[in-house]
Amino acid sequence: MQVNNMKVKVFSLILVLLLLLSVMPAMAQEGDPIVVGGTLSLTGFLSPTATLHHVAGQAFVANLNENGGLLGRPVEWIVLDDESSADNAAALYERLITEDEVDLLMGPYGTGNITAAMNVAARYGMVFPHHTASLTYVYDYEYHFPAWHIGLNTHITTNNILYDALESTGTPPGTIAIVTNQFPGAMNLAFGNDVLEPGGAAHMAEERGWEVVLEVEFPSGTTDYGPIAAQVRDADPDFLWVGSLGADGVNLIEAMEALDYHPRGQFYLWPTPGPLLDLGEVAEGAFSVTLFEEHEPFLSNIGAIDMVELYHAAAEEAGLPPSSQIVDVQVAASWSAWQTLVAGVEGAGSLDQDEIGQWLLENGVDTVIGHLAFDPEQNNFSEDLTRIKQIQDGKWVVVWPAEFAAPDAVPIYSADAE
Amino acid sequence: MQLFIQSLLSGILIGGLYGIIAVGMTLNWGIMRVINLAHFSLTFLAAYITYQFSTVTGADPFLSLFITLPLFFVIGLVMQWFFETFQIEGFVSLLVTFGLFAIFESIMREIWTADLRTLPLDIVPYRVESFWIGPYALRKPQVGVFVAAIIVSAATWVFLNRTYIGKALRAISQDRVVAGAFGVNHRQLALLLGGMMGVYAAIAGAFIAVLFVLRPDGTVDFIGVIFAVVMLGGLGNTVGAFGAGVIIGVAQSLTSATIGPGFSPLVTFSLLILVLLFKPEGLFGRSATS
Amino acid sequence: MKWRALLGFIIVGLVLAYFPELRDMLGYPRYVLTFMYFAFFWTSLATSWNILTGYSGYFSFGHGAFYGVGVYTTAAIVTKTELPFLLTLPLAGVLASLLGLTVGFVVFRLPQLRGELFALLTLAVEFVVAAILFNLVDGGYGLSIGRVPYPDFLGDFSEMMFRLGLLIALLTVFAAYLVHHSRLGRGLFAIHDDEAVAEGLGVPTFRYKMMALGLSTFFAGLAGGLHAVQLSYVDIGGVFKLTVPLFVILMSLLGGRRHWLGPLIGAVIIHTFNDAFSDTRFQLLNDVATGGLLIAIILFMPEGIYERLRQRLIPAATLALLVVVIQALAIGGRITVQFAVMLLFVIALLMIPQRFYDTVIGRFVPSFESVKAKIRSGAEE
Amino acid sequence: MLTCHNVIKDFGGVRALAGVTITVHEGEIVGLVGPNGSGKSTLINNITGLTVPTAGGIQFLGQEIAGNPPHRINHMGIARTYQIPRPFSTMTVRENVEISALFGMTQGISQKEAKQQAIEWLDFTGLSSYANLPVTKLNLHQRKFLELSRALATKPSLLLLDEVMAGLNPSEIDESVKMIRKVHSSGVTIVIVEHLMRVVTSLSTRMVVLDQGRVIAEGLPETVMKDPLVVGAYLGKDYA
Repeated sequence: MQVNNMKVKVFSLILVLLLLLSVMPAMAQEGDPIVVGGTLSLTGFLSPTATLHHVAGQAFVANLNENGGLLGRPVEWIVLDDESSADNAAALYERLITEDEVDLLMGPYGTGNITAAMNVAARYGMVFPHHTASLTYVYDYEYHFPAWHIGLNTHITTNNILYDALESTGTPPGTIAIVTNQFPGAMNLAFGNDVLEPGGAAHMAEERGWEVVLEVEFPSGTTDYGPIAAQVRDADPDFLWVGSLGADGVNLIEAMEALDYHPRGQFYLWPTPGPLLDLGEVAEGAFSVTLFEEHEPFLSNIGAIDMVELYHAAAEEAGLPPSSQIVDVQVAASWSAWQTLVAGVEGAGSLDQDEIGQWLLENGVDTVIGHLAFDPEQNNFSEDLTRIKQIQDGKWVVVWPAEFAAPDAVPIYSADAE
Repeated sequence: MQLFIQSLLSGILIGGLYGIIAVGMTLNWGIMRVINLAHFSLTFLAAYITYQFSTVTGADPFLSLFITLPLFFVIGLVMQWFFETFQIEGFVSLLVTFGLFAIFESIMREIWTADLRTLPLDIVPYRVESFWIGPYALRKPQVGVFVAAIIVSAATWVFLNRTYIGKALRAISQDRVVAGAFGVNHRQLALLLGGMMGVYAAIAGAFIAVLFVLRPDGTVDFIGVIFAVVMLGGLGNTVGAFGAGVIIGVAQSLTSATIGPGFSPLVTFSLLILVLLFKPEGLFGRSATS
Repeated sequence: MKWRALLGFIIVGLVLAYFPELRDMLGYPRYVLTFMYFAFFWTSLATSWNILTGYSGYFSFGHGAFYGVGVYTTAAIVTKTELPFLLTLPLAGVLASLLGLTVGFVVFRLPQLRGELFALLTLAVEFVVAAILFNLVDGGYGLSIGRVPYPDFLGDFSEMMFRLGLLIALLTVFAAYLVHHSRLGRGLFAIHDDEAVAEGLGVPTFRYKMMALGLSTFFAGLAGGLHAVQLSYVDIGGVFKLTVPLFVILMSLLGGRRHWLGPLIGAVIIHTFNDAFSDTRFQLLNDVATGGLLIAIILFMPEGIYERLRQRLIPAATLALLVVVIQALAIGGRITVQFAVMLLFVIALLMIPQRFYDTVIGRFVPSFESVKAKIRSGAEE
Repeated sequence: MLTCHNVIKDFGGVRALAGVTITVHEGEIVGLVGPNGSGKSTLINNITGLTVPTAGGIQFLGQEIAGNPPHRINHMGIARTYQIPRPFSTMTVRENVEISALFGMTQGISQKEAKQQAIEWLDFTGLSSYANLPVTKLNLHQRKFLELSRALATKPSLLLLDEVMAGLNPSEIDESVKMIRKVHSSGVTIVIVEHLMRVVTSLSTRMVVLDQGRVIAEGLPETVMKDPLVVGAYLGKDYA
């Protein structure tokens, strides 16, 4: 028994030693650079798109440093991998703030991660720019700055923009089918939420007198889209609204094509751009949302030409597939979040979080996706900057609202088409 | 009614895909007692290589089988050699192959990035084409994988039940020591079986490259379903794996078309639980006892 | 014996609970509290898993189901009612436990469901629970908990999480300790070795398995309930991911399944690795190291670190201390990275075959067995 | 003290026990013999609750025990050993015995007492010098004695011994015989299944012969061994 006790004692001694060692203050790394900290989902189910944000952010920071950095100091971006999981994201932001003592934060990718990380930023009063959050109604923190600027009531406004585009053709749909991934942001856009006024694709369509003939929700990880495609074909709506993300759109289009069914009009919420374009002819005419495309008037926005050039080079170097080397909404949102951060720091002239936050709230910021105003009354969102794009002749072009449309581009849709 | 029959057909065909992935798993598990999670990784690695081959050369993805079949025979053989050398089987194999699984995934991510990869339609136009029976569509690549699954599972069954080597393999699965006493060289046969697993992974991989948008962690969409198929079919029973694949494919498809796609995992795994509780040897029995 | 242990646990608990107060004095960053909360969380999960699996040998792959039920219980109640979240924690534990007992009631009556089949069944249970919660509670929107109110005496948010995490971890480990040293534990070990023989010798196996499962799932639910608050945003994909059961298994295997301390050791080590290598520059290393470590442990150290340490305490500790000193003197950088690198060394040292210690180290440094023998002979004289 | 009444056990389509009726009285040593496959082990499994009879009843001390879980039957006072020893492989010799002391009929005793009793039982069977070794260090003979110690530590009133001597050399057999007599003289009723006729006939106070799941003879050893049915069962019909 004595032996046993000694064993336990020696053992606990070692454990305590190790623990003490682990909490010794990390050697402070005094240095010149301004450190920006953030996580991205570089592994796990969010990683396909997060990879684009990683490449875009690196390109932005490299460019920033080449042009004199921030407040005359170079900028260093620490990116940690949150493995597509909200609990990791929250913990790592805690680490970035309190251990690495980063000067500034950049948001992660993905609604869940952003929501979790924002709560941490709020606890420490850190300015929190972020690029892809879609649950607008839960973000009540005063210093969060959404670059995915879709308005508080995105479930109403975004659908209205789309439906206006359809009506502008003079042949709007009479019936509509809603198919959506059961992903929080997509569900919000499809069916609204129970916090704000009613909205969502289905509700807004009904308000216009269109009949909703089919509602299907499918979980992430669905491998067989055949039955969903068959239901769409049977319902044969005038317009198909798909709350898709990632590869969902491709899978559904292919499944419908195999049934020899071609929707008269179709909308895909957040497709990864590449694979949909790879479908060629089959995806022609598909609508989607965007905040930026590589043509006027977007190219006139501040920094847009630089972004396009820099991103092309960076994406090619990173070995992304060719279709992911063009700038679309993901990259532009990332870029504008970085622009927001930089503008805030330069406007405030310091790294004080309150000064940066207040400056941004007062002034807003001009970015590659246009002017972002931050209205505390609307959870720091303001106008919905969503534009509608369409695949025309194998390329994404913005078609609506008219003042943002590519030269000569108009929405092409007819409920009577064959 | 038309929706019902169309979904039924689509479920049957997708069952072929489940079957062809499950054949490799079930043999490894039933005969070598190795629960090989890395089989999923091999399948996806083969899919990525198929993708790479096709996009670089512009050739039909199935031509890549000339490369992947021998390559994966060797990879499977090496893997089995590793299992044999360290006597990895049963529960331990599940953990060891999970380690391999993680390593394979990070290698794939390193080479092909986490971004989505898909074969352009102009290389594989038949991906969205169908055979038609009246108003019902049978998607060509799904028909392909269905036929391949029948051939693979049937050929393997014949191999196991009608050839000397196959019978020796079955003897090993029942009692290694006794089989050894009758002069069955366990090690050589195990390596051969490992090579076969690799070949199955290569075949399944080619179809996955054609049918799906690839991402390095795409394997996770299949693990649960394939386990269900393997158990339902009976360990080591290749024909059973095919049959179970079809049953689960149909169950999912019909659930998806009637109640909603969100419920199809519920149906699949409830089915698995019921089988485990009431018929743990699988619906079609184990190969060892057949 | 048990009272002394209880006292020990209380003292450890009180000392650690005071730890956040010392932040200014010790000058450690606040993140240490979060880091340790996660260590506590994983300790609770791994230890609770081990109460069933390590002791009785019933290999559960579905621990995520019970953890997930805990997470969703707290998340759903906090978002949908005014109930303070502290009250939801016991409920989270109880609901998880009820689910566990229901599964056990059916499964433990079927003698064929052992080994891989039991593992697979529990995995299927996890998928089914996820699908049910997804369709009935979550609906695809996820649950956003935000900032929950809690009593002031627990400190600020990270201090509160630290203290509650500590409490749950201590409760779980203490339960594991008690089980280990009680009739229940003895019975479970017997079931682990040979269930039929154990039953024949009077061990009420069904009841004991149910008790182990009930306890195991209760603590998993409890830990999950608290973790919901840390997550602050809860969705099915994030909660029911396969990494939860796999990490829990990996931790227990690494630390050692036969001793109540094993999972704790494993949880601390794995969490440290994960934290140290979360920097994207180490990403490939992280994946390959985790995978490789898993394989290496199973091949070369199947009984886990605790058992190895017990056998080779003195040589391993000597070498480890040497590494610590070199590390402290020579290398700067993040402390968890240092710690992780050091742990890798120690684990590598422990994996060296016994023969090596016997022939090389044994000549210069006495083995633990020989010290033990010396003490014993001294005591007898 | 134990009565099996017309016990039938089917496995699938195979009838392993075709209506066995046996009574064991207190203080006896009953030798249960029969050729391979005659149903001896099946009968033991049914008595100890490992399997449940298809039909028929088993009474122990006046209570029906068929269908009870094995641990409850053990608590009533029946213990057994296995033909191939099945020690708890991760425990030491002493811990093996402790388990049964802790959970057997004496349940409710503290772990300390259990440890004490385990040491006593190991003394009884002469294994005390191996108490702290892992069971893997024991040879077959010692493992059989460990089985015995473990069974005894549950304090049974009826002990079922399943081929305790198979595989042992002559001197070990002699030791075992002595040990069984010692156990018997401590007041335990014994049913012994054994192939070695020399041993059974010398040990048993009464013998029961099974063949193809039926009792074909019963009585004093010397009379039973001359029964033509028994000779036939063992040597083939031609010799009967």
